[in-house]
Amino acid sequence: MKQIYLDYNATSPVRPEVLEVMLPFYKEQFGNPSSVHWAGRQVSGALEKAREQVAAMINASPAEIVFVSCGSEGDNMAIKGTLAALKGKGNHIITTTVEHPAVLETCEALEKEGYDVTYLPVDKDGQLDLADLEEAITDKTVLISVMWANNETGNLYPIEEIGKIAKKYNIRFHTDAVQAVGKVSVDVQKANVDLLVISGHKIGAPKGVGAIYIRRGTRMAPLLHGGHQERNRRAGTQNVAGIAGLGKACEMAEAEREDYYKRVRIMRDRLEDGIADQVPDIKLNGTPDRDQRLPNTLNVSFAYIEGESLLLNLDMFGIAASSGSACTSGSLEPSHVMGAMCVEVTLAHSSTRFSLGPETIDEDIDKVLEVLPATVQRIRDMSPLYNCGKTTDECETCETIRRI
Amino acid sequence: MKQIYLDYNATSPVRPEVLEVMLPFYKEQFGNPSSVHWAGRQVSGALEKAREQVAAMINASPAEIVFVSCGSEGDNMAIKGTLAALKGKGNHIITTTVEHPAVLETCEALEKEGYDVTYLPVDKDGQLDLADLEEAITDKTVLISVMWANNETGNLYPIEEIGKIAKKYNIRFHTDAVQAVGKVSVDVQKANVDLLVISGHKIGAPKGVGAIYIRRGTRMAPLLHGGHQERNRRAGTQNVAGIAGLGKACEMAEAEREDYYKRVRIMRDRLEDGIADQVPDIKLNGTPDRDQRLPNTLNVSFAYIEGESLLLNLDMFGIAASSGSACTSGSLEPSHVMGAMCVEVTLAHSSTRFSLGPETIDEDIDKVLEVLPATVQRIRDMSPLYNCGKTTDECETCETIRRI
Amino acid sequence: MYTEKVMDHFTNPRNVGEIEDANGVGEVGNASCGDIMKIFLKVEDGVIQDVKFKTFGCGAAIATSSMVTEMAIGKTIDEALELSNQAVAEALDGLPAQKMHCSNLAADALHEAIKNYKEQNG
Amino acid sequence: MYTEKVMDHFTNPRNVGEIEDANGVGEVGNASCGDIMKIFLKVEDGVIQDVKFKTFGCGAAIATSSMVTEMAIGKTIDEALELSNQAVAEALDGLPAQKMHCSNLAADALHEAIKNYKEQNG
Ligand SMILES: Cc1ncc(COP(=O)(O)O)c(C=O)c1O
Ligand SMILES: Cc1ncc(COP(=O)(O)O)c(C=O)c1O
Repeated sequence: MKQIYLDYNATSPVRPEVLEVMLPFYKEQFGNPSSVHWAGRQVSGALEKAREQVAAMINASPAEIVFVSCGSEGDNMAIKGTLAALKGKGNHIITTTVEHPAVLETCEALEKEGYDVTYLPVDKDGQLDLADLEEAITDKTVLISVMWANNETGNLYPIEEIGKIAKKYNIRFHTDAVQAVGKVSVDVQKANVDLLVISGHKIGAPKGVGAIYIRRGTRMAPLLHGGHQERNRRAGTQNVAGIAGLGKACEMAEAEREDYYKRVRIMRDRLEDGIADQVPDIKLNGTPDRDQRLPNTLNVSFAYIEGESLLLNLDMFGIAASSGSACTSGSLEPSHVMGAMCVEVTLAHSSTRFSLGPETIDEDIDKVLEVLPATVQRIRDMSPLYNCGKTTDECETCETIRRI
Repeated sequence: MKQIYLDYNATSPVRPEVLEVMLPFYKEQFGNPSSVHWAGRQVSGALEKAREQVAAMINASPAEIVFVSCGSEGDNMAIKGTLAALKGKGNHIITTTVEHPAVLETCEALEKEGYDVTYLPVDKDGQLDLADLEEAITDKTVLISVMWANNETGNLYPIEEIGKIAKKYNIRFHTDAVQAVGKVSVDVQKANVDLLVISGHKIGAPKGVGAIYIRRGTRMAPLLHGGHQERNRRAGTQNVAGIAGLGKACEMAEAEREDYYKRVRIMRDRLEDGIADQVPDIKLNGTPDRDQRLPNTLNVSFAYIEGESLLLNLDMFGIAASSGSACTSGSLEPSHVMGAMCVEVTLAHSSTRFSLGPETIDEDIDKVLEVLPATVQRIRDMSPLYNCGKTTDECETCETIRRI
Repeated sequence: MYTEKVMDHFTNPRNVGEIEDANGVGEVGNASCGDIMKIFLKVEDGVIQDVKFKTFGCGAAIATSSMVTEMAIGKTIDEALELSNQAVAEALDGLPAQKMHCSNLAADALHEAIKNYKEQNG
Repeated sequence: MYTEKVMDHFTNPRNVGEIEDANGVGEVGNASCGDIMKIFLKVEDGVIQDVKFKTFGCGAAIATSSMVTEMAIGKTIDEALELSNQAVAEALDGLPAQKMHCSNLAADALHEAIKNYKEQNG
């Protein structure tokens, strides 16, 4: 059976060109980049090359790039490193209710330590009101953290405008760009970003490597203390192969970005339209304005059915997607992003994300559109909620699924 | 020219069997282990297999193993995670003056936050006096952190006895076993260790992966907040390929350990004896009792010459070693380990470490013994300290090179 | 994650549907947990002659629902009252730990249906 | 890390040794930094006829020592006093940043030797 992978926002395959760049560092070129001898010299250049490649993708300087082990580490470092470095200045963070757990749970942990956090709400389409942001700013605010693109809905946030506000109030600005890079243009200068985080495995590099952009002159406490690697900003022997792969992946992603956007968007739009045409009782999660969404992401709730059972049924056809259902999140509650958008709780459990990637082809979309309607119907026929007279409207309070 | 790598304590090549285990996860098996579909299921088993392999090496249960990105992260997590979790209990840590920077700098950072740290001294051979340890314990002591084996000298520390003391006073015990595993027997039960850290790239796995053993029931705050990976103990999509490689490397290291010990020790002893025979004015750094040292490590100071220039000269013969000289440490001061042992400052600058590994062969040792005496003499002839009437004795105060 | 038996019952669930003239109906679950199970019974002379289910929920919820209907058919209502959620999970060769709490409620739904039957048929 | 010129001077250092009848000797450096440089001069009629060095230090220390001897030979002592550490580093096509502080002292050692010559020879 042909496998159809539509879960690129979860992770992506390593691109063959990336693996090729990595392999020598698992073989002859195994040295520690801190070593002065031949084995060290063989690899230290690879780090600097990768630094240039990553920097080029986001319009930064190589010296502003620090390699880390994943997007989560980058987000933790951005937030904790800022608060520790700016201890005297203030204790207030502004973020949103739709951030990735790497940001949200970090903020929650900091609340327990006595920091103040404002979680900006979103509307039912998942969008922010920047007036809320300006209102939330106090003279104790030291950090604004807003993701560039949401991993579940694909919603894009107005990073340039937020950058302007941050600049106006002279507040440091962090953005989690893990889902944005390679899909839309990301420019740290234009957006006036101080800290930006990316993760390799979302863009064709391997799992276990990421990077944080730290604007020159930004005072940060390290998250990992120890060796003098990464100019004392991140201890630990560098993951040379992974870093070289990340560099190559960034170079490729940036070179192909515009073409990729066009190609993947056509397929995503066709999937979105096809589902709307063929499956009744669905709800789009995220903004209906497709220009304000990542080109590869579609999040839909299929009323009356639970997400995991839909996923497993699609899986039987070789189709890999993901869900905001509690059953796939490792927690007992459905996605906090659905909760933040006030999606009614059973609809939240039925939310299903299709995320396309560079290897997606037209036939994959055909297959989903062929299989999905009957599959949804089959599960609906099993559901006590279907055709029982009750409706699944948007809830009033959303309390059950709001994490904050 | 044949390359002779004698810097295994810095890093080791990935073993071919390990790379073979890793490669599928860069190709077809690229899924996110948290995903419920085929792509996730393909890889989640690999994590659990690796957890078993790592656990078996140190006599732990798989559920007690958490994968991290490097030894430094493990050490940071062990120490910070303990202090955050035991905040109510106390604020005092006991460690040693010869720990790796991942422990020392973490402790120093915690001192700035108001924690108390005792750094136990070592004698001129680098050994601890356990009476000092017992004396240092107060009712505020929440953590003892002592490395299993020192990376610069190879000295082994009396972990079982320290474990007994920790148990007697009911204090949590962390050990950095990065240099110990695969070389000597490491058993968390026998040694009564609560937290133990290993790093992949020291034992034939790739850079960018490590593990921490957390004894069942040990309360820990996470260092990386976010996703529910690793049972909520370490956020971030797992480095599946690296983890699978780490598992394989642990399995191989443990299976080969006793044979390896014998084989490498014979070569190391021959190198040690050969240098002592052929090069005058040297000083062994570390304990002269070879049973109390790692079997693969030899640290020698060649009086009157500076370490980096010796390294570069050896490098011209293809020989890779490392040095405690300031010039190779990225700081302006020579090794803190030499400082802690009261090694006179110019001798500290001349300290040179040869660390052997599984791929080392007799001919490598022959070559070093052939090349080294003349090379040392050549550099000595250039040195203003050589034959100038002054002696390089051990210093009295050691202040210049003690970091603590 | 799931055993073969779970996947079998999930893929080919037994006894899906409603019983038009059911004389016992039970529903358990909670939308916010993402699991709702409804069981329909046809009881004659104290013996369960027919059982059907409808379930909103994950793979485990559907498999346990299917399994409980198979286990209940032909049993007396007193025997059926002794069926536990644990027994259903065991009959499926086990469930993932995180599924035991929310998704393993099929026996409860069955018991609710029997209670409903008893209430109706005094 | 090091340029080709640095490696050349490090591998084949020029003018290593002592001058028996030197009329100017200078030493700079600090053992705790790991760099000590000693320069021996033979000055005749205000012109540096011969220079030799001995250095304890890293690759950069040895290369700068070697380079400064090459640059000084044949110069008048006044010209030699204008040689800066920076000029020595540049003549080597640059040094790594972390080496500029401790290991780039060869011109200072030369100046010390000239000072010593002037003191001795009024
Ligand atoms: C004793 C010891 N601890 C910790 C580390 C840090 O390991 P890593 O480089 O994987 O962070 C090392 C290696 O550099 C080490 O030798
Ligand atoms: C928006 C966003 N931020 C952060 C992360 C965390 O990245 P990683 O899994 O590399 O830690 C992810 C991916 O899971 C993400 O989608």
